Amino acid sequence: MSELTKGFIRENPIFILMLGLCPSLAVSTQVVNALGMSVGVLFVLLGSNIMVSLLKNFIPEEVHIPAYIVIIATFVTLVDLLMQAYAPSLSKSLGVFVQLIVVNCIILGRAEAFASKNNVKDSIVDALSMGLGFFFGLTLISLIREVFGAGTITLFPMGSFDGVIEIPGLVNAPIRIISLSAGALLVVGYLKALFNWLSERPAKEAS
Amino acid sequence: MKEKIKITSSPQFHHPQSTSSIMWTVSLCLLPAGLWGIYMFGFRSLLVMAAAIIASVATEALLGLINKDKTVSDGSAFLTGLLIGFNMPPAVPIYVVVVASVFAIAVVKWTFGGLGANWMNPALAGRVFVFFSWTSGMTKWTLPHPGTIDAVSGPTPLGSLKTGLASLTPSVQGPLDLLSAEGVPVSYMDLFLGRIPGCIGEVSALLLILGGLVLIIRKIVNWEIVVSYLGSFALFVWVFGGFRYGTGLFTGDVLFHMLSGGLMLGALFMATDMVTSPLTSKGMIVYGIGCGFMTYLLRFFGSVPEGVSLAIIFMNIFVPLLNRAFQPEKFGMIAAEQEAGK
Amino acid sequence: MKRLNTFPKGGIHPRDCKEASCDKVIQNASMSNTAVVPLSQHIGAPAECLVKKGDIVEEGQLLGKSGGFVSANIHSPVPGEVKEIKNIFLPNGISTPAVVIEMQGEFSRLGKAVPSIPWEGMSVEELTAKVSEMGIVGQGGATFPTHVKLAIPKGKTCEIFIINAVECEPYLTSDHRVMMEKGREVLEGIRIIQKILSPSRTVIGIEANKMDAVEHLDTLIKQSGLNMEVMPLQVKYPQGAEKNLIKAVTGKEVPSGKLPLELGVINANVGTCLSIYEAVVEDKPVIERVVTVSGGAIKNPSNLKARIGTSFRTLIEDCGGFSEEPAKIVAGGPMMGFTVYDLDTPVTKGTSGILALTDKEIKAARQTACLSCGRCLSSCPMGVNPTKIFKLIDNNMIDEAAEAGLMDCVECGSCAFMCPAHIPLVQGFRTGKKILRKNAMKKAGK
Amino acid sequence: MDEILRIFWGFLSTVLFGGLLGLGLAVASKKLKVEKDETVEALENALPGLNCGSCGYAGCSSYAEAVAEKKDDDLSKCKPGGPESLAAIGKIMGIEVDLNATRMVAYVHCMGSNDKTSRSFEYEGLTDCNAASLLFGGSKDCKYGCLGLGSCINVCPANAIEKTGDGLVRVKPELCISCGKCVEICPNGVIRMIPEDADFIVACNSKDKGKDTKAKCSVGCIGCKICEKKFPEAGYKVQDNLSIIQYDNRGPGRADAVQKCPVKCIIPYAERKSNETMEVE
Amino acid sequence: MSYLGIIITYVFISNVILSQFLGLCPFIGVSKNVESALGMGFAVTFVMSIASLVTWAIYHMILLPLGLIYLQTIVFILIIAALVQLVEMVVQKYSPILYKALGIYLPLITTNCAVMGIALINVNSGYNVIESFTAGFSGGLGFLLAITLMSAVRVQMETEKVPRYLKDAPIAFISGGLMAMAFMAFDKALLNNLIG
Amino acid sequence: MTSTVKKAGKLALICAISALLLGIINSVTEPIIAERKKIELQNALISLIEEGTPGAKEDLAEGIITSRYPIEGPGGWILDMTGKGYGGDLKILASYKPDGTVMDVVLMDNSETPGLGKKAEKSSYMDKFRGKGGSEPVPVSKDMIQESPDTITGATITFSAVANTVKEGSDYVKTLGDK
Repeated sequence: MSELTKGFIRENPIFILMLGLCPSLAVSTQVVNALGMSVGVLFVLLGSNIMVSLLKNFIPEEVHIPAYIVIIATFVTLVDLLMQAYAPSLSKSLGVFVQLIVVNCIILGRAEAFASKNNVKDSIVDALSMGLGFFFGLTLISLIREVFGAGTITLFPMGSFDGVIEIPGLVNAPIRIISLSAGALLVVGYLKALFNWLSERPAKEAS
Repeated sequence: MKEKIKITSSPQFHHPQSTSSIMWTVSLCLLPAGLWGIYMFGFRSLLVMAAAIIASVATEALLGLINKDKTVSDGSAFLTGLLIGFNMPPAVPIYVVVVASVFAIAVVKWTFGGLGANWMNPALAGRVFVFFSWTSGMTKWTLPHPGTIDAVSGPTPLGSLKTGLASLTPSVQGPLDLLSAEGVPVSYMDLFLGRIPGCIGEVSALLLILGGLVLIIRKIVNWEIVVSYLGSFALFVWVFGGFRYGTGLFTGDVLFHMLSGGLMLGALFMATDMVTSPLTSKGMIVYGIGCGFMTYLLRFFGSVPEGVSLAIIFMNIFVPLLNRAFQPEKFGMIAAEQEAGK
Repeated sequence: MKRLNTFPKGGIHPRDCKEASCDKVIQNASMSNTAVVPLSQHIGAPAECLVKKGDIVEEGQLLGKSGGFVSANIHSPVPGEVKEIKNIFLPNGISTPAVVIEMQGEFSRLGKAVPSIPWEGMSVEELTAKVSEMGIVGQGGATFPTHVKLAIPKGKTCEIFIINAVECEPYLTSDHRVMMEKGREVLEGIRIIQKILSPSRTVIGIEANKMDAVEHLDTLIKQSGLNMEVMPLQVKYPQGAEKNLIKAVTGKEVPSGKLPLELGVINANVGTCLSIYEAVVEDKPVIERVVTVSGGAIKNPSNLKARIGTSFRTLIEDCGGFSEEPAKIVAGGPMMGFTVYDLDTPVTKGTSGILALTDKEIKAARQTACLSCGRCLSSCPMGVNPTKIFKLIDNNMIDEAAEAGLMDCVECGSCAFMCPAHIPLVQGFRTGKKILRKNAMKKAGK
Repeated sequence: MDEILRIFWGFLSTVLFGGLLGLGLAVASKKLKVEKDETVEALENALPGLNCGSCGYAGCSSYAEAVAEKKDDDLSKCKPGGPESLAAIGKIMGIEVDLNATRMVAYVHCMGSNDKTSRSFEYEGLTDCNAASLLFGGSKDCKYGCLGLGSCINVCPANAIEKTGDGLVRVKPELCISCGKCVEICPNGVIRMIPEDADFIVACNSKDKGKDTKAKCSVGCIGCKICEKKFPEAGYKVQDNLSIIQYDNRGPGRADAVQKCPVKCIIPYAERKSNETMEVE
Repeated sequence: MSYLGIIITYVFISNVILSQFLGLCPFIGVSKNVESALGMGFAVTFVMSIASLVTWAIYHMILLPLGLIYLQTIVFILIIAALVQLVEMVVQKYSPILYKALGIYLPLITTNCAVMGIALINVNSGYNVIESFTAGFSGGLGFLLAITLMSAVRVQMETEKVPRYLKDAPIAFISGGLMAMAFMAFDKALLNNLIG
Repeated sequence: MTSTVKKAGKLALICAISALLLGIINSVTEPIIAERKKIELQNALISLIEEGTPGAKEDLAEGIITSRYPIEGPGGWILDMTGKGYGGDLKILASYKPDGTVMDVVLMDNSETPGLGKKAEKSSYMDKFRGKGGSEPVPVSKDMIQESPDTITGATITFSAVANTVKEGSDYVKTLGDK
């Protein structure tokens, strides 16, 4: 169980391991994008972790990085094509960042650091844990950025609900800079500090 | 004899200036310009200034409490608040002022460890933060109305200039001419004395220059920065400032640009902030020229009418690098190198 | 008018506060009943103690013998009985053994006329031996043994001999008075050194706030047709620092990390010249010196000729005691001097002044964070970056601090004087140097 | 048909890219190979990676290098890593190591808090013991005790030292990583390492004569030798007017000496460790 | 767009780090001292310029004519990986000091989103070969500028009393945020006014 | 040497499998994507006009205008245009009355800053253009639509890019005259 939850705080890929930052910041202007991105990353992470773990004895040492990259890129392209076909609006709003999942350090990092050394079962658990951690981190960032920076929370439109929750008071005069690049970096900085504190606390309590 | 006598390391006596005396002197030198602004723009501007100062000082006190460092009395938070108040339009919503102050003190200053540790000017960063967040609130200008209560909105000279330039007619010879054509005529004297719309503290060039001179004489403000900033800006304006009016090289209206907007406030009081300006004279001069160039660039080509605050915080980024590049020349170093070279 | 020479980089202009004592003629100080004579009154190894408890010593008797290459002899300032040998703290914070002598018996020299010894016939070796024997050290404050300084290593020559009569420390007037009252003796001392060093040029550097001394010495030199010149200098602290004085006088910079001899320059303090005269001509060891007692809390600021080992208390009482409660008692000048808490602290060869400063004079303020104002940089006469070095030391990055020029610092205090944040920069540099030395020793031990 | 052709082209070009890349890399890695010692890598993994420098090297990797190249045969230099690292290093290097060595922790050998020691002046300046000790050895009259300004706190990589609020500092033994940095920085040498399972401590560092110590501090060891003489087998030894406990010699009477000490400067370690609650400044 | 326009755009207006968030990992990781920041900046500039050229050629000469755009991601990343490996080996062989300083971050250029990002942006913007190269080169310059400025700030912060939990990475992000705010001075309007 | 070839071969094999897999997936998704795009375009075209039906596509290469669709019935044109936005190209569809008056505008593919430029996707954003272009000029700067310049960066650029594109389309339609 702890293996599965480690990604939330203790080994949160975004805030503690500092991996996969670029897409987290770029697509975190709206919650819906963060959700879509997380699903994509989770899928690729699962797929590549499984494949790398399966093929770990087949892939020669000298070419392991390109081999992993090819595997990851395959899954990314898969996600990209599927998204374009079946979730066009999400694909549109994520834009080029779907393709950039390929260079998301989380995936290569986990392939290299975990999947290449562990069996399939553990790799799946690791992928799930990291993927969920990424989901958690990204949603947190996007929630803060959208609420303060735009005064809204954008989710999927369902039925009569157009997918946008407006925060009274903020929607008319949001702190717009939070939704811009400067705000993203500031938000991540403070969240990182918060997570530093959170991750150090249990260690202190234990002693 | 005292029961317990003081034992300290040398030197045993000290120059009379201290951190807090510097902060309060600067605040005092700013005061006339601030009072002028309040006189020009009425009670509301007093409210804005008070909000900025109270929010800054309260944030500083709170963070000082958390960090076990009692720094309110050194006056730096008061000065930051005062400068934020100076940089606000009279009709700005109060929440904007408060956010600017809290951002300045909490994010720009205390995140890095409080007084002296920040690398960006807190007051200006606070202003830019709210400017990009609530641009419409930050561009609500009021016409001067000394002695009356009714505040009428009206554009700043630089703002009118920016919109005017978009639909420029060839007959216009310079900024003053253009402003007359736009229906908002000003004279150099208006600019010099501060009878124009603008931020509360920036309008009176005269009082700012007087305050700045006192600080330069007391060596609280480095003349290197002031001279290189104003000098390079004037040079750029003079040489290239006429282009947009089609009058060619060396025809820019230096006087208009020197007196308008926040240039005097910026060059005398903000770019010269000790904490965020370079340490050595050479560094200061490069920094000043950078500020001058950026101000020119943003005023003449940028999407905002005024460029002083952005120019200064942009150059703030370069200060750590400038401090590395322009180290003081060590005594005997050249001689030692010659020796080694022999 | 011709612009006076000075060093170009850095430097400060503190209030000089000399008016209280600059016209006071040197008086003989009282002697306390017991003299406390520290065995380390100089830079370098402490002297080896030659006496033990209960010994009877004479005035001028050798108490401590030079304990190494860089060391100096210590003589008894008074006749009497050795009461004990105890460890005391000197104002510079160093703990050293000291001989406590209870005064008794006859003074062999005091009040007696001494015949002058003709020195012109003596050889350079004899003269140097005399300087060494009489325990002469640099009296400007650094207390570097003079005989070591005068021993020029092979292959080097002394081109220029500079007499440091700058007295750039505020309050202090002892050198000024010595020049005014003992001008002839000083010049004679200089001639002795000229003989030892045979320099091609001899310059006496005096700051322009002592124009009377400039004129006085100039007249004396012209009268006797001596081969030396007096050079008035701009008033600027720390002109008395060796390297800065050389820069001011010759316009040349001593290479970083090198000694002045690299440029063929040797310098000595005015007081040292007087001591050399006394040692050679009057056969007198360093047992007394001129001390300025001044400061806002002293009733009658004066210049006193005091025996080594006399307590500060005695001298202050000679000046009428305190007029108000002092905030600090300082040994030396206010820029580089040390505070003391014990008025029984003895006068040593390096004690140029005793200051009792009031709260109003010291202008203490709460220390705040560094504002990066750059005043320390612009005031530093050595052209280093004090704020950077201090911050590095403060963060235990001693090696980086050394790289940034920590060892170039002369601890003149200009930076800390100017610092509006009242950061004790010099204390930081001393601490850094201490740790650096400790680390170096540890490394060498390995 | 077109579709299949396109898939074929894609297939072919990717295979070509991949093949060429793989070939290039395989060749290049052979030609440009820089030998990286596997032992070094393994050692680096065995070390905690704090880069604290307590081993005397610039960082964990340089210590690993030194060990791997057999330039340094002391495998126990990494204090923070403790027995775990030692075991791992030993395994890699194929050397048997004694894992039962007790962990050493730092201890501040001074109880001279502000109310127990005399001072003769007011120190003003840097909050740093080394700086203060340059001025008459600090404001406490005892020149051997803890100055309490916390130079050790600043150098401690484990945040294991805190001020007690009454002019002393204290090491939290559970956080101490035995790096010895505090021992090194302390100007008075009042911090010394003791075994974690120490029973008693002479909590004083004063080498002054008994009379002088008594005048300066009410809890200072006066070097009276009662502990040494009355309990000769208990492992107390007085040197330079200071009683030192020998921890590898825990003879009978060890605890009795505590009662006999006239100034009560011998204290049980456990008491000091857990029961003492101090107000943190 | 003119070449000058492209340079200004990618160095200042759409700075890869400060406005597009590409290449943040090395930006945070290798900016602890100025020397390695410069090394990393130059390495990225070099790889980025070359990668822009090569990916342009592959895209326009192979992928587009053969209708293989769906293989874009996989092919681009392969090329970038190969280039980076090559640079890494060369640096390791010929400048061990630089290699030691850049440490594990050199291989990270592979996953430096900036390189891949610029390659994709080039293709999406329909740049010609020289424009692509210019964009790649100035994107690298923008990275170099940002990381150098950041490293100087971080070195300065090392001796300041930054609150404990904000040390290192958080302070780097927050500094980056403030820099991004100052870089907002540059925008498309400024570019349009400047070069028409 | 053989081992080197073998290693390279293994990588090539992985590449091969990937390429094959992607090729197959692509052949499945491509028609779906194409179909979706077609429907989307058709929907967009229909949404742009109040009456009549969009006619057949005519490809053009006149500056930024890539293709045009005649409106059958009341007349007028729908133009498919590409503008330069903040984050890249902006694909814009706009319908015009024969006199150049804008009927409606939609933004198709774009990569604008979400939350700012992205707002341009909302239909209310395009209200400012409706009915302009004939007798009234198309607003090209924010000042002309009597609104304070709320944001300086992304949104302004997107706005002026859209505005300029729409204006150019209007001018183009005017040159076509009554057809």
